[in-house]
Amino acid sequence: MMLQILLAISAALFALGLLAALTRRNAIMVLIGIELMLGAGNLNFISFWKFSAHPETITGVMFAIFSIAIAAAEAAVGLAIVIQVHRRLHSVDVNEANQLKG
Amino acid sequence: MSASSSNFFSGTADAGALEVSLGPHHPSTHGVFRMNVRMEGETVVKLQPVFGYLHRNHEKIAEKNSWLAAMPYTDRLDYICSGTNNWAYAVAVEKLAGIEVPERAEYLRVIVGEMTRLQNHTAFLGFILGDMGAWGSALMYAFREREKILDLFEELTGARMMLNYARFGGVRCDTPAGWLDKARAYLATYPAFLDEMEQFLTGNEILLSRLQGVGVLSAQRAINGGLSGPVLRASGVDYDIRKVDGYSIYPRLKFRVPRGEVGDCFDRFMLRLLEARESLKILQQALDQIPEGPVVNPAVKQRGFKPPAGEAYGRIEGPKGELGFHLVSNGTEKPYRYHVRPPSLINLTLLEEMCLGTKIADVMVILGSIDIVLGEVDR
Amino acid sequence: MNFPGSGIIKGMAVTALNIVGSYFDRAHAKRLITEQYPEERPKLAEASRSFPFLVFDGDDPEKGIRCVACKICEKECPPQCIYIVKDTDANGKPIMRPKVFDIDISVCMGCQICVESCPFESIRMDNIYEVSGYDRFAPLVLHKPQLLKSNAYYHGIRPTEAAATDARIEAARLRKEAAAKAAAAKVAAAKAAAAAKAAGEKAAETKPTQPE
Amino acid sequence: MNFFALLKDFLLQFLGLFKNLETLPVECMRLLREFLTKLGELCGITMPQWALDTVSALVLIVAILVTFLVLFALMSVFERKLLARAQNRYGPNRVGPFGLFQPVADGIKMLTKEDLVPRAADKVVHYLAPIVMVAPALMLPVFLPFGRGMVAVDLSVGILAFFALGAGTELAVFMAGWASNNKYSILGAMRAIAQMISYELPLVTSALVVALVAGTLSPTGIAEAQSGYFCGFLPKWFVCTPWGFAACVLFYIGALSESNRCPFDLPEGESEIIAGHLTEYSGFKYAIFFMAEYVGMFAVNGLLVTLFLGGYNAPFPFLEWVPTWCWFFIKLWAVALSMVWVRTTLPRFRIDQMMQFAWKFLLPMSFVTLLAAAAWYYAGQGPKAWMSPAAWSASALIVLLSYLLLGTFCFTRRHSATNRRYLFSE
Amino acid sequence: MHALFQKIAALPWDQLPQWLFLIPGLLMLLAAFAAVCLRNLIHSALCVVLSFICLGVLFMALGAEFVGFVQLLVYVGAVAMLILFAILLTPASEVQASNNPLSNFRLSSALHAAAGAAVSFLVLAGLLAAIAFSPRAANAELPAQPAAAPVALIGENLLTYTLLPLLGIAVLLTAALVGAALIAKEDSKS
Repeated sequence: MMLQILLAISAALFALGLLAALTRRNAIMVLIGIELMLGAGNLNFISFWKFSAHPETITGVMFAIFSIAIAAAEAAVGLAIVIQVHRRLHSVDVNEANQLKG
Repeated sequence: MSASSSNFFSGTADAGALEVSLGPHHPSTHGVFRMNVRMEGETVVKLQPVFGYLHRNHEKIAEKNSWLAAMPYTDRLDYICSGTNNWAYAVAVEKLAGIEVPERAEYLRVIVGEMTRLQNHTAFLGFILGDMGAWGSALMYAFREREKILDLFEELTGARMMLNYARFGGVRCDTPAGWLDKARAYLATYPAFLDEMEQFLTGNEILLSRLQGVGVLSAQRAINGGLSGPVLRASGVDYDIRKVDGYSIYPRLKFRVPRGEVGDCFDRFMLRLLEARESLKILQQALDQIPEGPVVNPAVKQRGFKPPAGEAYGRIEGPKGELGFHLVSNGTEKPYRYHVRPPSLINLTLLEEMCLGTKIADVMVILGSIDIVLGEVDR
Repeated sequence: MNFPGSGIIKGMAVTALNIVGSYFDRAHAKRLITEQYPEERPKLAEASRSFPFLVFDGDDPEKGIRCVACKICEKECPPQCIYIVKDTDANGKPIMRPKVFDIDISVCMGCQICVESCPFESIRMDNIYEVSGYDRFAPLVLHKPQLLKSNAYYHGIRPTEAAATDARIEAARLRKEAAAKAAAAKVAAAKAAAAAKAAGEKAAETKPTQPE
Repeated sequence: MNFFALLKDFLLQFLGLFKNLETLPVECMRLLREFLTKLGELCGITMPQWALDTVSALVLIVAILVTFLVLFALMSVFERKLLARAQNRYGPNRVGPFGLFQPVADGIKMLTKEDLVPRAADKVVHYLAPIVMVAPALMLPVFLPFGRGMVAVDLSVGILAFFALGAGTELAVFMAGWASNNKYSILGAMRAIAQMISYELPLVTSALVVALVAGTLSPTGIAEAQSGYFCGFLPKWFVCTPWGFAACVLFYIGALSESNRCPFDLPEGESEIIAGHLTEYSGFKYAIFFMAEYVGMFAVNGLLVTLFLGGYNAPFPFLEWVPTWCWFFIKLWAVALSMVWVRTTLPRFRIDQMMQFAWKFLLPMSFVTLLAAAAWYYAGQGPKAWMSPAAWSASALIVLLSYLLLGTFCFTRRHSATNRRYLFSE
Repeated sequence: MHALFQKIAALPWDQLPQWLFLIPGLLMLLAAFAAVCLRNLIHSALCVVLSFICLGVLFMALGAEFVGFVQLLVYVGAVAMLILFAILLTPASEVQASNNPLSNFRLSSALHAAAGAAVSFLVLAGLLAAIAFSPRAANAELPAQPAAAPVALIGENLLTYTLLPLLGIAVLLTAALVGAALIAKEDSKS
């Protein structure tokens, strides 16, 4: 029963992240949406580890730690790209950046 | 200086530029002085000094009053060194009227003048550290020593800063009993303070990195800008009016004139320290050789003083630079034209050139290193 | 030894010396020079000046006032902050005493030119420094009664200068007396001479009438 | 057994506690918990177990809050008095005996001052900034061991938790700078964040060095690792080892810049930009920023004492009779007052020099201390390293060599007062 | 009124700690929802930071306090600052006429938003259905001895079992660091 509530919460968080990524026009909000989705994934890892039969093999926890590190690196690179896009096109509107040239 | 800042800000504000108006009500400008600074990020791109907030119409007042009445107003020109202001005005009037000054008066003038230079350089050491954010501990040490000189002035002339001491052809009053010994005793302790200040500051890495290489001024540029005083000598130009004109009894006294090589804020800072040591040497010699005799030329009538018609320009080496008075007399009781050459204002004209390309924190240090006093800049 | 960071340590040593010094230097000699103002009053130097005051001899201010209202100080004062009105006696003839003598101490800058230009040694510099008031104009104009202070007070604040002034006044008085005596003697001598001459002529007159 | 009998009984027990000073605080807490539970029973409400735990936790939290607010109040007076003594003046001595009631006066002044909010400011963020600043600062001291067995939250990841919560201050500074909506604030906020981020790395790395040698991340474990004495009377504090001294200096510099104190008080560089991100704050919000800065400073000092100065251990064997929690507060005050001493002497860094100092000198230096600590630990085979000369010489060599190398590269290569010549003319 | 008190007192107060983790969970969802809907960029960024904090607290509530603190340190300390700096450095003020025909109709952006919402709602429904009907999730209960992840275990595991990923992460982080710096560096041309 408790595990189902936890999974429901992380599913909701994932859906909100997806909503942000899909509907918002500003590139930064898309990145925020991705961060939320990654957070939801971590929540799932930890909850399954919490209710696993023998929790001393802490694979779930290790997975969460590594995914946090990767998410940080991804956020850094993503935002650097956003700044460069802004410098080129003077706007961060996702629809604008539709040409691959230059 | 037209304070029209409208054209300054109307420039197109491109992305990074940030216009900031530092002052007139600002913690570290020495008095009411404003700078419109345009910055890209932290570096200064354009700087327009705006002053005139302390203009009291000093020269017109002097032309309305009698010759003697202008003397107390010269105290308020550069209110930190009123001793040298009075002296410069007296020298100019004596050159205009051809008055002789007795020996003891010359010695007293040199003693008060060099003491004024000493306390001005001491105050400067304190101010520049306050600008860099040293929380005033060095400022308090400097003011502790300066207080003792001001106490000596109070015993001699009656006021700590507004001395009103020089008169045409001499000085107003003789030294009270025991004053010379007290002065000798105090000046004997002064080198210990300068050593403490030197040990306290010149080795300090943070201070070195904040002062060295900042606000560099080449000797040629300083001469063209008409600079004078420690700022000029810091850029390597050997020009000290005490040696050039040899006025008063300076040719008799043995002292040296330091000058720097690079001409940045650190050189100006060290110049003041070295000049303070030279002033100490002068004071020791003057205090030993002072003769007895009258303190003012009895032939001169102070009240209703009417110099012959004519024109004269008298100048001395003030702590901030060449302080000169240009006086025109038409034989009446009131000066026809009375003009002051303010060293602070003329040293200030090169401020923007020194500040371009530096950081906002450096602008404060460069302004501090020129050592301006707004009373003299605005008159 | 100037390894990196040694300058900072030397600077810290100076401040440490000051911190420790301030606790063990009770005699205020070198370091802790703050005066706790309301409790410790500042010891003013004898020559220190703030605002002028009028001197009067003896103990009655009105009779002993030295000022003769000659208005030289009013003319000489650079910021023109002295205002004098001459006194008139019963039937309107002006007499040599000020009826009104105001000094606006918010304008006065204590430059002591009035003391130098006063030929009658009647105005001197005081060293009071607590003259603030609760209004901008009225309390800052000192009228004659507030300005008048006795010569004894003057001796109190400036012993040497007061003694020198009294000596000068004494010498001037003696010189005047001597001059007066000399003048009186001269007048007496002139009268005597005149009398002698008159006596001589009378004698001559009487003598010529006898020989006819 | 009415209320007053209960009170009298507990007061007698309280007086009895003073016989053994060492365990005084712990016994007081226990006594207070018993008193509260008995009071609860008196009023007839039976509390489940978790409620009892929360009550005891609340008692601890209130105790820590009170101590740190008293420390903040005293520090604001002692800082001004020590600053004054260094500047040859007295410092506040008018309010109360020796000026000790000055914080009360300051507090009242701060509370009665009008709390301005600029019209164009972002009201919500402007209101939230002080809260986001002071909340983590007040949570930090929870992880510090005040005495043997006296730690509020004994986490095995205490050090990591400390830095995790410490990260909130940068966010608060940004919110304050952004919400005030004026030029000076944005400049100040940018400077503050750049400074905090670039100085957080040396801070965390030097804490890592101690974790490496002590083998644990929990503050009590580290404090225990520093108890005991080597060669007779010298305390086994980490600051006495070469790498420990270097790491302690780096941590000290990091602590100075983390709480925006003297050589690094660029954000409120009054001589340049008025009060940085605090320009638009006044009244109670400014008092909260002020409190957050001081409590944060005490917390970081507490960590420095725990990591390097042996937490609650006595410096010499013959001084062991002094209770352990006294040692912690004595050292805490020593480090705090030394920060004031630094404040009286050093001028402020310029922004680019500060960044250059952090990235080119502090960071490589902290990696070198990591290396030196490892050399010390493995050359001396673990805890026996305190006595083995090989360990000492290895780590000392590494630290000194790199210090001189980096020092010359960073500081004196370009600026040295000696290569300046001044000519004199007759 | 008295009955109300009785009913409250009868609630299973002693198992409350088990369900305490709901509070940060709900707060996180609320904050995430606010972040998505707010127009002002800075406000939504701050709401995201609030949801990261609540996620960290949730991890601690679930026993993995090391992950909770790492989450706090990494997201609140670093990623939040990155997002706020990015928002600051890209002033969205220059919204000039975009040359993309689709985006300048009021109607089209609303349509666009509705489509996105529909997709995410579908995904949510699918996930919830999977959770509700999976038998193992229904009757999963806490293991015998409580699951704890002490730092010593994590540290030892990092250097033995998951050594290769640790080195991989090291390389990846340095590459990301250098890459981000290079991309964001102001090239001389502009």
